[in-house]
Amino acid sequence: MRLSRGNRVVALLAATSLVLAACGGDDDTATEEPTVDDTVADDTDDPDDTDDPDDTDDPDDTDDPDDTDDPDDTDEPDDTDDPVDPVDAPCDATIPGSQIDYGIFAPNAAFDPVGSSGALVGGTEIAAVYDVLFIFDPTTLEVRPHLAESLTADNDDFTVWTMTLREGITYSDGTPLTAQLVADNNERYFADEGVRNTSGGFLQYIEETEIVDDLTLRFTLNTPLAEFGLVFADEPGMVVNLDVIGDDANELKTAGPDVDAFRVQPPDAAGVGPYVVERNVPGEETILRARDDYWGGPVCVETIRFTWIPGSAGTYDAFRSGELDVAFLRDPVVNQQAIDDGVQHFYFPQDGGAMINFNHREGRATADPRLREAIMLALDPEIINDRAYQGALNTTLSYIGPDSPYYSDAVEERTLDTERAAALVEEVKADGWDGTLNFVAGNAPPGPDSAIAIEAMLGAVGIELDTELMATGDSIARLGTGDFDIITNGWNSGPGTMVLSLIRNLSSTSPTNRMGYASDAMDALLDDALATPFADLAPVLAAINNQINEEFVSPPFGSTSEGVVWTDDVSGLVPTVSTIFLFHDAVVTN
Amino acid sequence: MAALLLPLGAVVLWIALGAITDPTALRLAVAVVGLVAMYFGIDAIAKRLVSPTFETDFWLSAGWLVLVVLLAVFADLLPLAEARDPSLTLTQPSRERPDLFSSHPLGTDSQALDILGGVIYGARVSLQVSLIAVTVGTVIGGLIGVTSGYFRGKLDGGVGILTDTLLAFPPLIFLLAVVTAFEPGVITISLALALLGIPTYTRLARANTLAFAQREFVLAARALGAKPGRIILRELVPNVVRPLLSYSFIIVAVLIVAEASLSFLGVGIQRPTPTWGNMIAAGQGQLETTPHVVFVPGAVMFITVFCLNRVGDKARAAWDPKQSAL
Amino acid sequence: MAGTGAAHLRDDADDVVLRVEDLVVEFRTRGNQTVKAVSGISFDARAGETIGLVGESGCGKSTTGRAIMQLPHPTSGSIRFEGAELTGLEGEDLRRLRTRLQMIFQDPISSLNPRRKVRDIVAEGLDIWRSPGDKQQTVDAVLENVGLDPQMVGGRRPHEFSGGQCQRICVARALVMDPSIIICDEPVSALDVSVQAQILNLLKSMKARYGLTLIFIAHDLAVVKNVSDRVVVMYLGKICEVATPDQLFARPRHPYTDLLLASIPVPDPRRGRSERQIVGELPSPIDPPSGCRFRTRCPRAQPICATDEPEIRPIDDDHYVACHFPT
Amino acid sequence: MARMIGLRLLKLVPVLFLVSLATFFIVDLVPGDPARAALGPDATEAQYEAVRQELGLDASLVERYVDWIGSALTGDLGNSLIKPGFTVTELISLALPITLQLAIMGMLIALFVSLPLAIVAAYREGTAVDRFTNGLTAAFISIPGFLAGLLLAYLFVFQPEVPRYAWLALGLAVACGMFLTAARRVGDDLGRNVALWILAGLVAIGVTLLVFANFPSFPRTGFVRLTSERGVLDNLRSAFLPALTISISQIAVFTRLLRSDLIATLQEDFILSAKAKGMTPRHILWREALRPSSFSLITLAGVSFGNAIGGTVIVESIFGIQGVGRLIVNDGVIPGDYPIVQGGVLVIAVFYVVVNLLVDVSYVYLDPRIRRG
Repeated sequence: MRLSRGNRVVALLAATSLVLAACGGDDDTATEEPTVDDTVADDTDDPDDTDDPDDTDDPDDTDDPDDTDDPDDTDEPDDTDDPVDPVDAPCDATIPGSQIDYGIFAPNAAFDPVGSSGALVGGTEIAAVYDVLFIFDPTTLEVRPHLAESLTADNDDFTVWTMTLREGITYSDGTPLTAQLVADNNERYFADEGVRNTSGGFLQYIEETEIVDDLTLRFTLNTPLAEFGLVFADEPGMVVNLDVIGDDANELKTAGPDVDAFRVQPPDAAGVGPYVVERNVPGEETILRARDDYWGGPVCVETIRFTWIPGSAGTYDAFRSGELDVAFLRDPVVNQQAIDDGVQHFYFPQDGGAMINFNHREGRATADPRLREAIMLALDPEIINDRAYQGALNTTLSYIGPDSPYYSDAVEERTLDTERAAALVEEVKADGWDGTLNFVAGNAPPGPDSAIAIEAMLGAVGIELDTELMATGDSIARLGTGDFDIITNGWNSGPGTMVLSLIRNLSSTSPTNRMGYASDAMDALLDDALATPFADLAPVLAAINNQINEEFVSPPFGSTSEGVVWTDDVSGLVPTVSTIFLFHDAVVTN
Repeated sequence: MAALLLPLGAVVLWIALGAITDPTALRLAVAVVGLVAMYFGIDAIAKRLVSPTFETDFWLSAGWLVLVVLLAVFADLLPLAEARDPSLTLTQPSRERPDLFSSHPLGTDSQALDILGGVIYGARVSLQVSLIAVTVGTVIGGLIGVTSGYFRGKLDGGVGILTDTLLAFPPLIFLLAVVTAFEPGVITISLALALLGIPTYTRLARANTLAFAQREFVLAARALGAKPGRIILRELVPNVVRPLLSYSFIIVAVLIVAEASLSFLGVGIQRPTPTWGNMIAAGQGQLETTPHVVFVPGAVMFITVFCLNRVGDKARAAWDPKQSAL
Repeated sequence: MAGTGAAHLRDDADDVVLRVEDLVVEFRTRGNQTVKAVSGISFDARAGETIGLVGESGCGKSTTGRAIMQLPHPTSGSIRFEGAELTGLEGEDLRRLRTRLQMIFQDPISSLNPRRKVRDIVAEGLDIWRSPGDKQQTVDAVLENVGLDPQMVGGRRPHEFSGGQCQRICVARALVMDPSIIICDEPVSALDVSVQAQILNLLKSMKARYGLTLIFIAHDLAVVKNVSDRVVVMYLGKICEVATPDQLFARPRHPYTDLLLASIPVPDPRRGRSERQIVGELPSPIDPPSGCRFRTRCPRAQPICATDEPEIRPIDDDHYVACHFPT
Repeated sequence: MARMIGLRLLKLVPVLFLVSLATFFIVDLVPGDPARAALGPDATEAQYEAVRQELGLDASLVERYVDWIGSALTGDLGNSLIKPGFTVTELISLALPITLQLAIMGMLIALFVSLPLAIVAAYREGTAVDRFTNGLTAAFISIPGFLAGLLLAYLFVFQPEVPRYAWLALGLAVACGMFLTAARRVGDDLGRNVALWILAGLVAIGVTLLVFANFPSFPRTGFVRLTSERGVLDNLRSAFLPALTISISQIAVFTRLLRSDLIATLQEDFILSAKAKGMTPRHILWREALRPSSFSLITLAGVSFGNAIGGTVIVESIFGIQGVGRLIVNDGVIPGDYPIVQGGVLVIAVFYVVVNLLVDVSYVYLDPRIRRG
C-alpha cells in the first residue's frame, strides 16, 4: 500500500523544521496550537518515514542540496533540545522589515467572510484579518478552540452545543468580542438568499441560537452534527466587528458605496486577527501589516504580501525564481513537480478532485444504470492520468482514495472491464438508445486532454460522446440547469469538508444535488456521517463509497491535492479547514 | 566538390534523426547542420546541371509546397499510424520520441496519436482554412475594392472608413473577438480569417483599380456604352485579379499562422482533429520533457510558411505590375 | 486673347452634326481649388468634316474631347449632337447616344485591355448592345477594313502587337459601333513617324468609307494640317483662332498661332530655326490671367489685354480670331 | 501642417465610432448568458433577473451601446462579471503597463540587433554576409510568434547551456571580426584605427565572458513589475524572453527595410560625392547614409509598436504574463467575461489607431518631401 501523502510531507519536512529550530525558532515554546512544523516535529519519531520507498527513490529527499550546504545541519540534534528562546512566541516582537510573499490562487473578491470561499477565494487573507474561533487540524482531524475558549456538546446526539468565547478580546476600537456579535455575524449568511460558501451552509442546521451570557452561546440543531466546531473554523468563525460597517451590516451581500470601500479595505477595527489591511489593489497585490496589539501576540512577520500569478504553474515558477516565499498550488502536475523538487509543502488531499458526474434524471440516457455501469467499467484512471495529467494524478478507483485520512480497508474499488462495458452498451443500444451522450467539460487544462481521453475510452466501448468544451463558469451553469448527460465536476472533499461536500452532492434534499440522484440508502448513510465524529468516520465513509459504486452514482478517477509550498526561510504556517493557512505563528528569517 | 555536401548532409541528418537520442538540443543542432549541408549540396548540383542562375531555394520551396499539398490531399491513402482517433490508440504508448525507424517516425503526442499523421492531416486543415479564406477574401474584398476604386466619391469614402475600422483592430484581437462569437469549425474559422483578409484585399484591389481606371480602355468601354457592372467585371477585374492573386501565397502564409495562433490560444478547431496550432498548443505544457510534440509540427509549419513567403515574393515580383515596374 | 464668342459658328449650315457652345469644364482639386480646364469654348462640325483641335499640352483640348462624350459631364454649356442635347442626358439615353460618338486615344496600348483578346475587344460594343446579325462576321469585316487579318489577330492579346497595330484595333473597335463622329485624341502622337502616316491615311480612308465626321485633337500643327478641314487653336481653355488649315498656315492672325507655327521644325536647314519662341511657362489653369489669357506670354500685349477679354471675330473669309491686336 | 493633422484627426472620429460599435456588437454575439456566468449555479431566478437588470441586459441593444460608450468616454468600462469588485478599467490599467513595457522592450531589442545587421549587409551588398542576413530575415519573418516564444522558452529556460554557449560563440566571433579588421588596417590606415579596433575586440571579449560567466536564468512564466520592490533587474529578467519573442519578426522587418533603404541611399549622388571627397566608409554610413533612412525606420518602428501591442496576446499567453492580451483571452474570452473583452479590445484598438496616427503625423513632420506635397 502506498504511504499516505501526509506522511511523506512529514518526512520531507522533518529536517527542515530542525534547521528552523537551529536558526532561532523554538518548537518547544510554540503556542498551544501545533503548527505545520510541529506536526512534522512530532512525526520525526515515526520509524516508517525512513523506510518510505517513495522517498528513497527521490534523491532530493535524502540529499537536499540546501540542507547539505548548510553548516548548521550537523548541529541540528543538539539545537532542537536547546531552549534558545524561552518565550511563548517564536519572537519577542514584530521583526521590522520581515515580509512573507504569498502567491494566492485567485484574487480576493472582498474582505468579507460572507463572500469568501475557502483559500481559493480570499480565505487566507480574510482569516489573517478576522482570525478564527476554531482551528481544524487536517492531520489529526481535530477541531480546537482559538478565539473561542471551548465548545462542548450538551447531549449525546450532538444537537445542543455550548460555545464559550475567550475572555478579554476586543477590537481596536474597544468593541469586545461577544456572543451577540457571533450570533449577529451568523445572521448575515441568511441576509440574502443562498449561501455561497461551503461552511456557511452548515449554519442551516442551527435551529436556535441562545445568548447565555456575554461570552456564551447555546446552539440547538435540527440535525445531529458531530463536528459542529468545524463550522466556526471556517468563514462563520471569522467574526466581523459589525459596528464599523454600521447599518449596512446586513447589506454586505448587496452593493453599496460604503460596503464597497469596506470590502476593499476594511478598517483596522473590523477584525481581531493578527493583521490589518495596509494596501489592497485587487488583482495586483494585497499587503497586510502586523497588528501590535494582537491578543495572541506578538506577531513576528511584519508584512505579508499576497500576489496573484495566474495558474499554479506560473505561481510555482515565481516561487522557484525566489519571487514568492509561500505559494498556493492546485494542479496535480505542478504539485507533483514541487514534491519531486524536494520543496517543503503541505497539501490537503481532495477526494473526488477529478471525476465525472452522471445525470440521473428521468429521460436522460444516463438514467439507465446499465449505461452508467458500462462507463464506470470503461474509464481507466491510468489512461486519463497518462494523457491529461502526465502521470501526476493520484489515480483512484474509489471515492475515498488511499491518501485520504478516512481511507480504510473497507473501501471498495470499482472494477474495470471493457468487454463487459461493451456488452452493456450493446444491450442498451438494443433497447433503442442511439449511442450518443452529451459531455460537458472544462476548456482549461487539463480539461481538453482529459475530455479527449474519456472520449477515447468510451468510444472504444461503443459510446459516442458529443463533447462541449466550455469555460468553468459556463460548465457550472450547465451543471445548475441539469442540461448534460455527463459532466466533469469534482466534489473536492478535503479532510474537513468531506461530509458536507458529500451531502451537497448526494443528498436527495440538497438544493445543490446537481445529478438528480436520490437514494434512501444514501440519505441514511449521509445522516449517519453527520452524526459521527471525524475520528469514527472512516467506516461510514467507506459505506458511502461502496454505495456510490453499487448504484453507479458517478466514477471518480483521481484525488487531487491543494495546499502551499514554502521556502526554508518560512515556518509556523498553521493549516486549517478549506485549505486556509493562518499566520499568527508564522516566522520568516530573511 | 560542393556536391559532396548532399550525401554528407544526408548522413548527418540520418544520424541526428536515428542515432542520437539525447539531448534534444544537440539532436536539433545536428539535424540543422545536416539540412544546411544538404541544401548547399543540392544547390551546387543544380547550378552545375541546370543553369548557373538556378534558384535552388525557390524550387525547393515550391517542391515542399507541392509535397505538402499532395500529402494533405492524399492523406487517406497513406499508410499512416492513427492520428485522429484516440480511442484506437488506448494501448499505444503516449509521448513517444521521434524515431525514423519505428512506426511513429515523428513520435506520438499525449494522446498517443501519431505526430506524422497529425502533421499531414493538420496540413489539410491549414490549407482548407486558408484557401477558403483567401478565396472568399479575394472575391469579396476584391469586388469591394474594385467597385469603390472605380466609382470613387462617397462610396469610396465609406469603404475607406470601413476598411480603416477593420484594420484598426490588431489582427489577432479581431479574430479572437469574431471567433468567440461562433462555434469553432473549419467554416467559421475560414470566414473569420476571410473577414480579416477583406480589408487588405479591398485596399490592394482599390489601389490597383485606381491605376487601371485611369487607362483609356475603361473610357473606351464607357464610350461603347458599357454599364458600370460590365466595366468592373470585364475590364477591371481581369486586370486587378493577377496582382491581387500574387499576394495570395503570402496571405495564405499569414492566415496559416493566424489559424494556428487561434488554435494555440484554444479558441480554434478543437482536438483531437489535428491542426498545426492545436498540436503545438497541446504539447506546450510538457515542453521540458517532450519538446518534440511542440517542435515537430512547429518545424513543419515554419518550413511551410517560409516556402510560401519565398514563392510569394517571386509571384509578387512577377505578377504585381507596381512591384515589377519599380 | 483667348476669348469667348460664337462668331465662327455656322448656324446657317443645315448639316451641322455637332455643335459645342460655351463649354465649361472645371475640376475640384484636393485642396478645394478649381481647375478651369475649359472656359467657354464653342465650335461646330459639319457632316463629313474633320475639325482639328490644336494647342499646347494642358490647354484643355483633350478635356474638350472627353466632355463631348460626357466623360465626365461638362460643368456648363451645350453640346448638341445630331439635334439632341447631350449635356442633360443621363443613364440609358446617354449610354445609347454615346455609341454614336466614339473616341480613339493617344496611347493605343493603354486603351486596349491587356487581359482580353482582340476579337473580344472589337466585339465588345456589339456584345453590350447585343446587336443583331453575325457578330463574328461584322468583327472580321471591320478588322479587315483597318488592315488586320482577322484570322491572324483575332485570338491574340494586345501586348503582342506594335503601337500602330494597336491603334488599328482601336479604330476597329470604334468603327464597329457605326458611329457618326469619332473623336481622335492625339491618335498618332505616341507612334513612330513612319507609322503616323499609315494611321492618318487609315483614318482618312475610314472617314470616306463610313461617312464619318472627325474631331482631330493634336498638339502638332503639322499633323492637323494634312487631315483637317477646319482648325481650332486653343490656349488655356479658350479658343484663339479658327480657320482652314491653308489660311492658318499661310497667314496666322493670332500671335499664339504665329508662335506655334514658328516652333514647327523645318526640314530646310538653310532657313534655320525661327528666332521667335513662346517664352515663359503656361500659367496655372487654377488661376488664369485676367483679360486675354495669352497676354502673359504675348509679344504684342498691351494694357487693354489685361482688362478686356477679346471676343472671337471674323477677320477674313472663314477665318476667325480672338485678339485685340491680330497680326 | 496643422490643417493636415486636423483632417486626419477628423477622419479618426468615424473610425473610432465604428471600432467601438463593432467591439460592442461582436462581443454581444458571444453565446452564453453573462448573468448566469456572473452568478454561478446556486442563484435563484429572482437573483438572476436582478443581475440581468443590474447589468442592463434587459435594455435594448441601442440603449446598452449608448450607455456603454457614454461611460467608456468617461473612463468607466464597466465591472467584471467574474471577478466582483474589479472594474474593467482597473484591470486594464493594471495590465496595460506590462504590455507596453514588453512592446517597447521588444522594439528596442529589434533596433539594437537590426541596425548593425542592416548596415553591414548594405555595405557589403551581395556578399556572403548580405546573403546570410537575407536568409536570416526570411527565416525570422516566417517563424510564427508562438513558435518563436516556445523555442526561446525551451532553449533559455530548459536548455540554458545552449544560448549560453551560443552567446559565447557569437561574442568571440564578433571579437575575431574586430581583430581581423584591425589586422587588415595595419598596412594601409592610420594607427589609431587599428588600436581602436583592437580595443573594441578586447571589450567585446570582456563583455562576452562577463555575461557568459553570469548568464542569467530566465523564468518560464510570470512577470515582475517594474514598480515592484524586487527591482529593475528582476523586471528585466522576466521581461527579456517575451520581449525577445516580440522582437524576432521585427528584427526581420527592420533589417530588410533599413538594408534596402541604405542601399538606395548609398547609390545617390551625394554619397558618391562624399566618397569622392575621400570620406571614410564609416563616416559615410553613419553620418550621410543612415540619417535619411532613419525617417522610414521611425515610421516602421511606430507601426511595429502598434502591432506588438496587439500581438502580445500570444507572448503573454506563452509566458503567463497578465498583460492586456492575456486579460482579454484568459479573463474575458475563455470565461465569458464580456465587459473585459469589450473594454480590452476597445482600448487596444484605440491605442492602435492613435499610434498609427502619430506615425502618420510624425512622418509628415519629419519628411520634408511629404510636407511640401
